[in-house]
Amino acid sequence: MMIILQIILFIASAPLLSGLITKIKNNLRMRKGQSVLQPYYNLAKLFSKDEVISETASWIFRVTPFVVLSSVLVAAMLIPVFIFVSPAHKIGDFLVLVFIFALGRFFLALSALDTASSFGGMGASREMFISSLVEPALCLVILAVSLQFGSTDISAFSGVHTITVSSVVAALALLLITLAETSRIPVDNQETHLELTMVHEAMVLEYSGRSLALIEVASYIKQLIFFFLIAQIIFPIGLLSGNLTQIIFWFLWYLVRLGIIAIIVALVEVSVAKMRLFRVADFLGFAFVLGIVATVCAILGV
Amino acid sequence: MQGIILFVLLASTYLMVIAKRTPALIRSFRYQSLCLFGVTFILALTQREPRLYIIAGLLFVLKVSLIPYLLYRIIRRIRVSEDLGLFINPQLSLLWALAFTYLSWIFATYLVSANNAILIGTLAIAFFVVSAGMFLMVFRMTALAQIIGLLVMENGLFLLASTVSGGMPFFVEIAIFFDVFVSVLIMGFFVYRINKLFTHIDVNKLLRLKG
Amino acid sequence: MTIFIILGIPLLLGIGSLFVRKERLFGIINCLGYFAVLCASIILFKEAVFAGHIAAFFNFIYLDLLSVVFIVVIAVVAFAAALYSIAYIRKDVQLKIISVRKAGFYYLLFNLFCFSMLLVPVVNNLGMLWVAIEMTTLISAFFVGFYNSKESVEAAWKYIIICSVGIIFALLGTILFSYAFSISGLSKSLNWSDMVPVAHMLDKNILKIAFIFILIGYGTKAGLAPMHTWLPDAHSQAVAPISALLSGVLLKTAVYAILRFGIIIIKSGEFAYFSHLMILFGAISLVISSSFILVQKDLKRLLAYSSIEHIGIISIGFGLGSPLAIAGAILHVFNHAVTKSLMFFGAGNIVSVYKKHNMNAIRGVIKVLPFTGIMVLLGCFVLTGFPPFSIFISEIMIITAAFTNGSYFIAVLLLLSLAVIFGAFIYHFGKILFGNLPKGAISQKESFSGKLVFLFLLFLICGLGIVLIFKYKDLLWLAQRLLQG
Amino acid sequence: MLNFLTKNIFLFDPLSLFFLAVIFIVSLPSLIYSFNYLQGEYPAVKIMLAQVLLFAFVLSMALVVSVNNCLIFLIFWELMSLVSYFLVVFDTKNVKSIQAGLIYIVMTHIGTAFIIAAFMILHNHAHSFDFFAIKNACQLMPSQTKNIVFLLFLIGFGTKAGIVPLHIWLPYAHPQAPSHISSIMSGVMIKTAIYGIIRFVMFILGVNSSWWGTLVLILAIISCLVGVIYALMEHDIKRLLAYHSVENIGIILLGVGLSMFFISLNLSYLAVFSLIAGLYHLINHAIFKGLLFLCAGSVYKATGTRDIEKLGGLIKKMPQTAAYFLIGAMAISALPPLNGFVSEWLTLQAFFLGASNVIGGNKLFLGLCAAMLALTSGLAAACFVKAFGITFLARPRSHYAESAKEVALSMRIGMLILAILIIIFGLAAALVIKLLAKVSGSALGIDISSMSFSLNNFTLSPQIAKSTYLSTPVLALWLIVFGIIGFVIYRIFGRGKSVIYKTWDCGYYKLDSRNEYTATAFSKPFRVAFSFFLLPYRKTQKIRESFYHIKSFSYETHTTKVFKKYIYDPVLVMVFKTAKSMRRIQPGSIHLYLGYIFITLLLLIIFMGQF
Repeated sequence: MMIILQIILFIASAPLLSGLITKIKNNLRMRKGQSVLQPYYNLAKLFSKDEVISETASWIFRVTPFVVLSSVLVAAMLIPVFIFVSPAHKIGDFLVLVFIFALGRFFLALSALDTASSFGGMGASREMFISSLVEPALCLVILAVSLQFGSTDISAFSGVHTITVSSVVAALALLLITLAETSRIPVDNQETHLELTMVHEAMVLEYSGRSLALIEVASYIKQLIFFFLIAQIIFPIGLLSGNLTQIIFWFLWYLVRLGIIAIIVALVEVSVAKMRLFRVADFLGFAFVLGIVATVCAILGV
Repeated sequence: MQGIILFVLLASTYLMVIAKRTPALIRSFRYQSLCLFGVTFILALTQREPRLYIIAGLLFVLKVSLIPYLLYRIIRRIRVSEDLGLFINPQLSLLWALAFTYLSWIFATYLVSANNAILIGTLAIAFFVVSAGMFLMVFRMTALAQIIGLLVMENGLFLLASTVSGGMPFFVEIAIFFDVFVSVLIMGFFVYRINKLFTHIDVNKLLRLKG
Repeated sequence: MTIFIILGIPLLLGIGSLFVRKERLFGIINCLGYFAVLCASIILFKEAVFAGHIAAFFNFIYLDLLSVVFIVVIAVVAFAAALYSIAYIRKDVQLKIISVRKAGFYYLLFNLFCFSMLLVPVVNNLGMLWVAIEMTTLISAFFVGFYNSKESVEAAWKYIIICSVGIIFALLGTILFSYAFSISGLSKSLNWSDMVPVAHMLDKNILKIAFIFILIGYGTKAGLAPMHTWLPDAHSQAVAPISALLSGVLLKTAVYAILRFGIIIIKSGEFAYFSHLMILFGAISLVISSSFILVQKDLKRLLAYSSIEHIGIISIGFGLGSPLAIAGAILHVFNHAVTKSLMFFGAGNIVSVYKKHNMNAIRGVIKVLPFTGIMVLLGCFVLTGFPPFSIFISEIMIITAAFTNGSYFIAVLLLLSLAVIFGAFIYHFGKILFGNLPKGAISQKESFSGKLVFLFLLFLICGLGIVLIFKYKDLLWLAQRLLQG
Repeated sequence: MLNFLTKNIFLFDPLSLFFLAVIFIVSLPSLIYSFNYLQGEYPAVKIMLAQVLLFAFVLSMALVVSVNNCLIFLIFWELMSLVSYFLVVFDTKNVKSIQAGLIYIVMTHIGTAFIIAAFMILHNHAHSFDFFAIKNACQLMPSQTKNIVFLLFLIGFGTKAGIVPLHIWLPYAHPQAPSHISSIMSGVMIKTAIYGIIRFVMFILGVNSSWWGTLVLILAIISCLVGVIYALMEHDIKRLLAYHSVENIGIILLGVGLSMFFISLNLSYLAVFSLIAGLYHLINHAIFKGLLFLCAGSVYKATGTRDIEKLGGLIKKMPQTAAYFLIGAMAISALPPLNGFVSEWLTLQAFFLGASNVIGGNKLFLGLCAAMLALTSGLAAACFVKAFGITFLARPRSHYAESAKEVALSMRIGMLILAILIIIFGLAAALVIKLLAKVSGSALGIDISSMSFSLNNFTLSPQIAKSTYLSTPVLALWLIVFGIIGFVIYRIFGRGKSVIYKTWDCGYYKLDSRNEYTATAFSKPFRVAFSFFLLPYRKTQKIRESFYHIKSFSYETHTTKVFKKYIYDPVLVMVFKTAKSMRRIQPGSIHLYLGYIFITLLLLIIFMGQF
């Protein structure tokens, strides 16, 4: 029961996070900005719109939104948000999470190629490039974390109440990875449709209407999962089951943590420039090095 | 007596080494074979063995008369230059020959216990003749020179055989004679062919088959 | 008495060839004759295995296991060559490359050649051994110069001169052996059977020097590098069936001669000396031949260099001297003879179609001559020691023996050069067998007798490998006794 | 030495049986596939020949993994190489095939030379070629010898397996064989080399130093990365797959090497676990690589080209083949819940568990290996997005692809069987693991009765890990459930209707296949990122009409084959140079030849005392 609640809450709150970041970004830029709820409006609008499907597209194109969504939802199921141990934790661990995201990405890239548009190909190529470079760094982050907590199970993070150097560094690495994975500056830019710079947006360029809505939802949820994981590593507390007031308390604490990370991300986004694609390798190389540092710290026990 | 003959033999070998023209070479070969005949004949006289007489006779018939005759005939028939074609000039050849003589002597002393001076001398001469034959084959250009070189080597072997082990068994000796004769015939045959196909008998120019 | 049949048939056939004027008919008679020789040689082999050794004709003939093994090898290859000659000579006559008279001459020489080779392992007297080997040279020189072209005459000249020089050194060595025998105060004789029992009493110093001459002398004939220089010339220019005989058995008769003297050396207690020299020359042959094979352009020369390689392997095998190695080496003698014959016959067919030796001009053999092509492909793998064929077995025996002896360097050298040669062979034969046909080439019909000989040889190649697995102990037993006289 | 016939020459222990199973699992569908595949490609006689060779090939592989004598092993090993050589050069008209065959057989023969050397050294110690006799003798073997034997085996079998830098033959040979043979070669034959390593190094020799495992791990990681990076650059679909074999052999060897590593550290549970991971990936790779090669063969048969730049849009022409290829591509990219995912998860898990159980710097080493494995799997996914996307999706890029038709029945059946196996091996992981545990336990000689690797029949769970689970069936179930939920949402909440229209073309009036992204373009970021290794270079050629007017412009981009250019080519050049200079000793002069004899004689007499 809790798991369904968790997923529903997750889905429900995911667009909010995106809206929040946009809002913070706008405010930092001294603008008024759109409403925090704007993503919801967008989704509603998309659901009500007609959908255009490319004539060259095959069933891959049609099926991709569901695969992407379902993969993200399964991932969401694996992580314990409000409950101490996710009942679904026996399905898989942190590593599985990585592979599940890969599943969605694989299909998204295929669907991008499916439309015979050069934008799609470009997006797919860049996306696969970035994501393949993300993998080793992510792997090291997982290793650093699992060395501390003794398991790659995500639920095992809970209940550890100390913040170590290793986890801070790992969280930092994960933050960089998150920027890359959620197509944010300096790796990608969600707000532009300029063919030189766009990655994720180029991939989903041919999607419209409700398919696009599903894909958007999926990317919101993915973003939320990553933020949550950062929060979980850097503040490894707050996953206590208990009575209702406690749950509400922890829920608020959860929101606060996410908010902090959202602010950090927004700050990063407004303060750095978008990188050229080939410099992303250096950027992710930095994440990789941070991962090594985190691992070394974990080995040293600090 | 034997010593004198051996000395003449040595001298004739030196003559071969410095010879520049084919007839001179054949002539020296004839002298050499004659000396060999002398040595064998003396041996036959001292040992009174009929087989040695026969061998000496064969030596005379084949090496002194028949083979040189054949070689002369070839020269006449093919009508090419009588030059041997020297890779090394006579002076240098002589030096080589001296070196070979010395080496042969060392080799002979190594082989035989020191107290038998005559045996060592004969052995040294035999080895020298063999190496001189080899020298002719390596450093003279024409096909005829190579045939003669081979015959010279054979002569050296004959000397060696008759000194160290008193000659081979009789029928082997005969077979070897026969063999040498046949090989001269066959080689002569090929010399004709070479001359016919290439219009020369300088075997150093036979360079079609390489590597 | 079997031995007289073996020696007599070639002589009779030789005489017969002077009278029979139909080359095809005589070819068949010839072939039947050699089949008889083959059968007789196998009977002789059995006799010798039971009797240990056979002496006959006033001790002139002396046969032990070593000799009969070589007789069998000679008989097998001679039979194959005779079989192959039928079609080959007929074709040459039909194409007016040679006259019928010359075909008769061919058969005369063929028989004399076989006779002289068969004589080599038979005779007891070391001087006669020398005479027989020199005879083989003189007779086969005609085969080398058979087609009377510039190349062939050149090759014949080089062959006859180099081999004669070599063999003169061998005679020198023989004389020194007899000298060693005579100064030991024993009776004067050049009979091998008299020498071996007293080998340990002979002057070791003289024996050693004598063996150097023997090794250089007969080594020249056997094709051991660096005295091998005549070999590729002669083999590439000879008539195809004779190339097989030259490569397959002529070289082996010289190896046989070396072994005869080698046994005396071993008996005199100088095994290490014998072993080192044999291995040294084997190794040099391997290295030199492998590099020549790598960059060779002429098909028959390629095969000739491969013969040098295999002689090197055989020599290493005998040099190692353990029963396993000797078994391997003796097996290798047989295997190489059979396989190389097959390859030379194949090459003969190829050359007679393409009229060229140059491998750059030969392409797509497997289309033009499907049967020959497949046989050559198989033969190529056999020759380079690919399992499960026979040469692999003999090579692996020698390599095992090398490892067991602790001669790691030799073993590694063997493995390395075998790998190089393998690569080179596949490279060359891959190109000539497959690939696009040159313009105008069409599929050719192959004669029945021509096919038969390939099948016969292939049967021996494959069959022997299998038989040996069962008869392995017997082989080792044989090998142990082989070098005992 | 040859006296083995008196005894039973077969050995059917779990390891052998496992490999036999792998062989037949892939060979059978390939055989079915071959019926229609060969039809029309070759004349009837050649088809017969092909089937005979196929039979001989499978038989020789089966014998390789089931004999108990080194010598017989060697014979069948070479027989296998020989038959596969014939299959590689099967297309005798094609010069490429001949070249590929040459490279293949030479490399494999060199490898065999190393194996022979290793066997001989073992024989020296054991005085027997029997596996068990050698195993017993190995216990007393000095460790120096063991190290040498190990290296010999590693090079020998590594050549066959195609580990970098000995992989050079693999991308040439595998694509040239008929596709069903490629699938067996890539799927099974190179696995016999893994069998060799497990059997001879781990089972017989016994791991005695930790650097063995480290060395294997490093080589495996290099193989993974090199294989996948080259695959990314490749446009020939079969060659691309061949490079992926290099990569996947690397992954398999990661499991094997890890197992060696743990044995030397006495971590027996982890050793068994890693070997399970390796073996699991082995069988998985056999299945999905077999499938992918069959699909590639179908594509080739239908279109007549293997260049993916000329393909495209095949998903509409050949829907079934496309679906099978997709399944294979997903499996090889380690996407859940298919089999490749399971084994890669196991391998990663083995690294992680290892990292938490070893001490000090080894932790970091294992971690870095794991990270490289992750990078590999990311790159593999990218590569298969390229392979599938460019080949099957979008518009046809040439007439080759336009006229394609779905392939015949037996080919589809062959592919279907393997596709189903992929799913089965993905979902039934827990059951498979139980079997593999027995295999790896017996191969390592470790008692596994007290070890458990799975929670129940659905859930994998390494015993020594703290609550680490993987349940592919449940995962698959939830994926489907959420997919359906997504679909329901799509249907219920979405009000709009779907319109089929042209792809957005930025106002450009006619978008055609020339506007599509190409495979070269797709791999460009990778080419740039890995340029330090790939050393790309461009060839541009302008054909001018006049100085001002360029008529046509051609542009090619290539990558440098580093290993070929800097290792193999120089060695070959050197060998040939030496051989050529050696050839000068025989210039045809008879005088020189006579001189050789004389000099040899003199030298021998002078140095007589040395012998």
